[in-house]
Amino acid sequence: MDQLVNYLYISAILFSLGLFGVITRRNGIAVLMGVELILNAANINFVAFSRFGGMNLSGHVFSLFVIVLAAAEAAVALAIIITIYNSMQTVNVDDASSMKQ
Amino acid sequence: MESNLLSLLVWMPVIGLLGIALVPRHRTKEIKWIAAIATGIQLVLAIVLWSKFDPSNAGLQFMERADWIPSFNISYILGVDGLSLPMVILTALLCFIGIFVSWKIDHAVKGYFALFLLLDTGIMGVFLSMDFFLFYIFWEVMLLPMYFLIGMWGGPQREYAAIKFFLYTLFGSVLMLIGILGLYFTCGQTFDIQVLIQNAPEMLSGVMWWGMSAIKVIWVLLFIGFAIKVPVFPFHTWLPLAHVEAPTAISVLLAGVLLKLGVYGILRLNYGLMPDGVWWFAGALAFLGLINVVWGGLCALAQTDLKKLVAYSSINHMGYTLIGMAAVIAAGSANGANTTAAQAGLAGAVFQMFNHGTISAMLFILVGVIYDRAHHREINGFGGIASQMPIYTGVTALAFFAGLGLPGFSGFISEAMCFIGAFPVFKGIVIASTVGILLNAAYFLWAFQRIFFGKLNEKYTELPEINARELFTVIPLAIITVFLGVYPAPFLNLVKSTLNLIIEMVASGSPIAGM
Amino acid sequence: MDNIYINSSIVILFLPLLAFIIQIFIGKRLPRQGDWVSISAILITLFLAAYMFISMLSQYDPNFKHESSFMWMDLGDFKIQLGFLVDNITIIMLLVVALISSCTHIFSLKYLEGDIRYSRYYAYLGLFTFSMNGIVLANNLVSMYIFWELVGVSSYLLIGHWFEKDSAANAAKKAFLTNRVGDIGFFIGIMTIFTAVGSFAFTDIFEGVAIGSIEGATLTFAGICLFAGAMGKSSQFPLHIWLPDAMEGPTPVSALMHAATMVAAGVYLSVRIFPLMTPDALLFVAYIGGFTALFAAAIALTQNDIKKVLAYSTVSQLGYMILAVGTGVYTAAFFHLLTHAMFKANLFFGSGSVIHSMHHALHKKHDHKTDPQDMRNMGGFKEKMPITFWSMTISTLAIAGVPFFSGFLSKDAILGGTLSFAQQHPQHFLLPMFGFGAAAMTAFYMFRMIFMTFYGKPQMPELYKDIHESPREMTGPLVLLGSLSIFIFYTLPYFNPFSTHGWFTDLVVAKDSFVPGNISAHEIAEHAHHAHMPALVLSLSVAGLGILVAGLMYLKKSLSADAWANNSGPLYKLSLNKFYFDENYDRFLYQPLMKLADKVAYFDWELYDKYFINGFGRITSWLSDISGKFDFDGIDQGLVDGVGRSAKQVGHSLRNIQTGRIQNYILYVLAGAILMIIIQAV
Amino acid sequence: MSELAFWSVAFVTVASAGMVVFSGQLIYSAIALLFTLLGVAGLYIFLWADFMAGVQVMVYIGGILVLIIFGIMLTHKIVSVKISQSNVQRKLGAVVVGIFLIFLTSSIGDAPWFQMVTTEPSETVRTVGRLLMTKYLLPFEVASILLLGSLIGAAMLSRKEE
Amino acid sequence: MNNLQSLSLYLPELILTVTVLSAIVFDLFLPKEKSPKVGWLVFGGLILSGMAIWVQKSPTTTLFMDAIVLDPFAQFFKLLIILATLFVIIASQVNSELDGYSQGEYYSLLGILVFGLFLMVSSVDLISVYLSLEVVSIMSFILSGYLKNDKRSNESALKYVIYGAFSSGVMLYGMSLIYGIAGSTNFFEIQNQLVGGGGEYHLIFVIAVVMILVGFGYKISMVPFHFWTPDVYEGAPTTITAFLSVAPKAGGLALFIRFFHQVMGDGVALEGNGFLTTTELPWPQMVAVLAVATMTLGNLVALQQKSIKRMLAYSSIAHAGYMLMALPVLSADGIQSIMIYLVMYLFMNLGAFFVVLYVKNKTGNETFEDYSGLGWKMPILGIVMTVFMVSLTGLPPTAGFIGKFYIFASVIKGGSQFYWLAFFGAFNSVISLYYYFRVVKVMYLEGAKSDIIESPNQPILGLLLATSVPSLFLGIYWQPVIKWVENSFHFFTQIL
Repeated sequence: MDQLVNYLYISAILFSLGLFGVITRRNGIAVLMGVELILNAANINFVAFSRFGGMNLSGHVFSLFVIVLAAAEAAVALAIIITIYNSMQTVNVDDASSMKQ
Repeated sequence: MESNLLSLLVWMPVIGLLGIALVPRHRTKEIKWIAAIATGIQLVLAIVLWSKFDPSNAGLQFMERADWIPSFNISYILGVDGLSLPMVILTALLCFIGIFVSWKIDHAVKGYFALFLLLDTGIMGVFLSMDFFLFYIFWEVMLLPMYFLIGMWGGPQREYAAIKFFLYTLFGSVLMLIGILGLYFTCGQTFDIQVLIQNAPEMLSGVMWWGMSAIKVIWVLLFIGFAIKVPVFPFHTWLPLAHVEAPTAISVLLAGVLLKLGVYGILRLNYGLMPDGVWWFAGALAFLGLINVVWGGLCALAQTDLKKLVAYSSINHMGYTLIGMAAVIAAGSANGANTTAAQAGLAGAVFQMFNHGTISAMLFILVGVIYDRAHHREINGFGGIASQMPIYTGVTALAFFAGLGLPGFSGFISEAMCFIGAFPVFKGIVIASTVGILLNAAYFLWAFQRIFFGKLNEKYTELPEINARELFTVIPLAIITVFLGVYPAPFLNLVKSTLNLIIEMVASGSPIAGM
Repeated sequence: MDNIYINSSIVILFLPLLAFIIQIFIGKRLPRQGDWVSISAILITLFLAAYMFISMLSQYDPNFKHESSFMWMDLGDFKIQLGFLVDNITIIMLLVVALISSCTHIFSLKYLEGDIRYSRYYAYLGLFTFSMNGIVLANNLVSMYIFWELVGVSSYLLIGHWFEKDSAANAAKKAFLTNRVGDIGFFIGIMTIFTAVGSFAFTDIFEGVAIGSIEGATLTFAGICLFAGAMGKSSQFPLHIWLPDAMEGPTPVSALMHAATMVAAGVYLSVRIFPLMTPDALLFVAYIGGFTALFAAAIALTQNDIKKVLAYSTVSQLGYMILAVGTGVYTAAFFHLLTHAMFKANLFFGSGSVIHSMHHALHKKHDHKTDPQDMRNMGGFKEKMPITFWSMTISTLAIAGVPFFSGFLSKDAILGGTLSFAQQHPQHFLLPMFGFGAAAMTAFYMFRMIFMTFYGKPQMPELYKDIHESPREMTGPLVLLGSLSIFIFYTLPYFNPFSTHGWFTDLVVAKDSFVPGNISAHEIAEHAHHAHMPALVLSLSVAGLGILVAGLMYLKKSLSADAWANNSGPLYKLSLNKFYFDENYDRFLYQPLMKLADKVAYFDWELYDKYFINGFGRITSWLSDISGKFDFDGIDQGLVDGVGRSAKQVGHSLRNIQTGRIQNYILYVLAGAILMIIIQAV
Repeated sequence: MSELAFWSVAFVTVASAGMVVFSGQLIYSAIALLFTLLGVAGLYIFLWADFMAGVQVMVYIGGILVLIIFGIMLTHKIVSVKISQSNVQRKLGAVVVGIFLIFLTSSIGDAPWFQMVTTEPSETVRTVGRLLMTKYLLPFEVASILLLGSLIGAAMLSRKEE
Repeated sequence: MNNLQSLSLYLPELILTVTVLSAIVFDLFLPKEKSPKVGWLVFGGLILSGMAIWVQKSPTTTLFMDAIVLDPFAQFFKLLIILATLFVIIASQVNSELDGYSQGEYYSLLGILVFGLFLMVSSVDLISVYLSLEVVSIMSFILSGYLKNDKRSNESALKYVIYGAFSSGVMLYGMSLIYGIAGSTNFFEIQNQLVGGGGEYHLIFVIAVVMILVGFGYKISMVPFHFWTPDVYEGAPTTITAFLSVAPKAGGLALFIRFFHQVMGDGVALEGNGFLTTTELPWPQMVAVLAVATMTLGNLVALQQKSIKRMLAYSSIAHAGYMLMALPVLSADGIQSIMIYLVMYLFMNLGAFFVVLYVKNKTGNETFEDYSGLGWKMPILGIVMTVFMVSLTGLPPTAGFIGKFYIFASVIKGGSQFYWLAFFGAFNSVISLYYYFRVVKVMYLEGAKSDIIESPNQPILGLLLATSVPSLFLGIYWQPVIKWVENSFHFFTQIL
């Protein structure tokens, strides 16, 4: 609990799980959840480093911005997923592969 | 006028091009005449230049200099010396003739002549620019018109031939660009060829790149760029294709002038900047020359397409030039300071360049003449043409004999000089390449026999004789060939002081120590 | 240049050229197709040559010599001066050329009458005369080489005069190419000498040889190389193959070039370069010449084509001359050149006359199948064509080496020289044997020819009545040259028919070789003098033998030629088929060369260009293999066209990574990142 | 005690994150994400970041998660809670991600982190607020512009074009 | 500088912000069919902003308490971005793909995107970096999906958003690690910390840098982070594709240059002198390899394309590779050559896309077949496209050659250990010839020749001239560009 590395391990696991989600989930919204995991992992890092780096709060501010931007990004991503759903009746990202090579 | 003579020479075709741009595309007659006038004026300018040229001066004359991009030391420098003057005259002449050879072009006339003139400017610029950057620009400017001229007005495989030519040449020129930049940064950050000639031998010596002498690296980079144009043996396969597919006038320019650019570049830049490199490379040069001679000769012997035969004969002929160029090292003290041989070889090489220009131009024009009539070039598809077209036969015989190096034609003198010059240093190679003399005769005579001798082919009893326009394009070249074959001194006097300067520089060099 | 000899030579040289130029450009439009232009030009040269000859005789100076040069090119150190050399040899040669050429011009008036390229023909004759005179007048190797090749070209053009016939076109090409083989040697020799001496002029070269600038093996090499040129032009073994084929040309041309002058150029060259030949080189020359003499004579024994007999005879006689040069008696060689020019030209004109008449007779019968040159179709022409018969007989006597005729004198000198050489060097006993053997055969085949043509029963009686003596334009030269085969013209001011001593021997005196250590001219003459008597006796007897056998076989028919032919078995066949030289050259040189050319061209175009330049084939499949195994098709398809294609191939496999599935991309990104981390970490 | 609390929070965070990724039901994933986010907020508290924990709960759970659930519902005809969800390239993904995890975990332990010992501040809101108004004023304003843009964009995309 | 003082130096951005806000408001009052007018408002705003940049006395300072910097280098990129945007706005006015959509948002979002790019080129703080990247990314997502009724546009937006979110997430994680090592988000402080001991070689540092590269590389389409590029470029509206291929790439490169020279190096190169990396990480070699991979892959795959638009997408990847080539040399010349290249690239690449746009307007397609005989049908278009292709290949006398020339020059000046880079660049130019000239070939050597000549309409003609004339002219006389770049070569930097 007072060890930096504990937090870092947790964040590393979260990050890896997030990556895995992004890579493997077919549903666009699930992919988005994976992205949220990645962002949370980074946030844990920021806050943890801030705590063990002399409590300079730029880490906190950074993660604050990340949360805000995550919200914006999620909104836009969902809007895009919804347009895809409207036009293709699916939210599976691997169905959207008409453009390739 | 005196001071801007060279600029005028270079830009005259562009002025013509602008003129053509203003003419509506269906007024083909006017377009052709504008092109003819522009190249005609260029020819006159070239002759004026010749008359004012001082042959006893080995250095550059009629220099023009203007700042261009001062921050990179790029300038607009033009100059002419004994090495470039004959090429300038040849270019002007062949471009002028080329317009008339192209008189029958019937589609996209405007584009054709515009590109033709652009090509003309490119070639002229390469010969006259004395700034390496400018040189490179002109060098590349030639590519695009050539691509279109082959690709749009060429034979059945034209697209392939055009892109192949383009890729090949670009490959060489990008290497050259790297070499140029290498020189720029190692030799005092300048593109001025005169300054580089002063600086390079000293500043390059001892510089090592990846354990190799910088001279060798730059030499090879530049050489490959030029060798592709010559073309030297392993880089030659674009040539038969491009020559065969190109329209006649373009083949004439390709063989007549473009191939010379390579040799000119090697002499001006490789030799001028890296005299030590000459020592290192001369043996290889002579050997490549031998391969060119024999390989080109054998390939020509096997051809059944007349134009391809002539194309391979170019490879064969350029081999003599390489051998002659290699002779320069005879002048070094290690080879007994035999300046006699060096002079013979180098002058022979330059003379051979010029002669191949006139002779191969003649050959291509003549191939074009028969192609226009019979619509094929299959050597075995003719027979007995001699009795149907006696004048054409006579002219062709003259061109063929000139091509096979018969005394009395200029080609003989230059070939002989190349051999004589190289003999003291490269005995074995020279003796081996004299086989080329035989192959030369064999393929030309055999082709001549198959086309002109024997019973007249039934199909060709109606073949019209060569007409006045076509004769007009050939006769000047024939006269030059014969005149210089009988009395080469006017040409040699023009070039000798410059060439002797090159020999002096090379003679003062020494083989590169170490790798 | 106010020297009368030089000035005359200039006129002699360029007048025929002028005629050539006029003829080639406007000849057809002139009256009589301009033959008078050529004839007047050649007659003027004849006149000038005669004038020079007479003034030479009047000076009677063996050291008579005029030389003049001008700078042809000057590059500083590399200079070439061209120039004229007029000495006794030159003047004699000029006269020979002018005389035979004039005869040819006149003879051709009728022989070529009505030919479609009549003016062309005269033009080429002019070109030839010009080039031949150029060789004769050259004082340096460069101009000699230049004219040497020009002679080759005029020969090419004249042999190919009737180019509609494939055989003529082939023969022309063959002549030129075979000559070029020799010329390459000539050229290498020139280069070798120039490299050592730094000059092309004979005088400078001899000086260089004398002071040792070039010596030993190099000099031998140079000498043999120069001689290779002579071998080509003089049709020496193994480059003899072109001369018999060259008979495809009009017969007057054969007389002029392929009997009297052009082929003699090789001998002339050998004579000129004799002073720089080392003993080794000379030995080579001697063997080539001797062998050729015998070998060609052996072929001539069995030929049935009248011109072929003469052609091989020419080869054989040239071999004689070369043999003489090789054994050191080069003045004898030149002497034989002179006499041979007269009688051999005459023989050709004679044969021309016969052929002309046969041709006309056949033409009347509309017979285009029978060969007008085949001696088996002739016989008994003696009565019909007396002038031809007599002039040819005189020449035959001369060539056979019968006393009172010119050939006897020159042949005797050669055989004497050869014999003396063998006496000095017994290990070279073969050389005189070549000589005498050839002499015997010469006598035989020449008389065989005379007997078959002019004696006996007509073989084609239906033709016989149409055989006529030729017109005056043709008989004139016959009479003239026939008379010049009589010894008196060569021994003046003396009258001994058994001694060569005369104006010629007085004026053309052998000079010492410049090669240090070579035997002196005086010694050679001394030895030859001693060998004179035995040689004379021997040569007379072998000539007599030859004539006798010929007479028995073809005149009396007491010896059956067929039986002998059968008895000699393969030898006869070999001789008849010219020792299969053409066939073997074709099989072992020409065909392999063409195959090689085809192979090279195939390689260049189909393999090198397609697969290496275009393909970078293996590299391609290798690259696509590496580039991620994404595309196995690329490897299967294997070699494709183009750096372009091969790049495309790689591109194709790379392209397949672009699946369009976003999650694949992300996976790749991560994999790439891992790769980068690993690379950085290692 | 707090040690136990820490580890249980950590466990909940990681386990629910696993469920987010592995669950076959989309709704379950969303609910698991709720626990993950809560867990992270808990970790923030252990890290003396009370303000951040609050923001996490409010924005993430109150905003983003709701947004996601809305998204799920808008893109699926909801007849039951079972919205099946399948995965692709699991094996390859596991390998790649596993390597990444190994890299991270093997290097985290001995990395030269910037560390400094301090005492726990009573609260962070004030400091963060001051930072936002001074040092990070520009990012703050930029974020507002970004939000504005996203708003317009998202609205534009979702709007039915008539 | 404190926040209030900074405002006066922040005028260009303020103008931009006001423009965007008024554009949003203006759009509310416009009927849909008049909505393109918003474009002209943004156009005007951009010009004003550009003028504001132009007249700014270029002080070299930080603004807003070290959040960003203001230096001529940033101004150069801002002007470049404005120029590209102006072109794109005009092109968008005639882009028939946008017909039927309300276009107010299109221009407003474009304005915000430009604002984000402004921030990107002047960021010296990880927070600003992240924010600016996100602004640019999110706006790009929306814009590439702007054609809601076009499946390909939808798809490209989806791919873009997932890819972008993922990339920025990974980058963010990398930034968090850097923050952990350095204890700060400010470039200069990170640099100090790295020199002070944090820069010694450690795996975590490698991982952090690679993760950050994922984000940066995604922005400039560097291999292996380029995968989104072709798909998004193909699906997005052509004008947006043109914009994406130039402006964000320029911004990304500026960021790249600043980050690597200021954070990973001693910053001396930014003063125009020699250079050292401050870490033991051999990142220059890494970037060199990636540059080669980028141009090679871009070129090789471009060879295969059937769609010209997609071919241009790959070609833009290749061009990123050329530019990256000059980065590892670590010299002022290297940076300057990238700047020069960007100027040249802007004209030729935008021009090529405008031709694609015009042909698509005419024929509705963008494959090679659609271009056959084009040179005869529309001579002006043919000639102009040829100029662009020649320029993109890098042949004299065109701007593209000059760009390449300076890149090669800086590489070669860097010393013989970089020659291999130059060789790769050179060979790649040769390969690129093949596909660029396929366009030329198709236009001139194939297809039926037509006697009917079409001339493009005025705005397109103007655009084509405005891009093709510089593409040609700058190949002949480019001294002004050099001067501009040299004058712009001042950084706010701290040298160790």
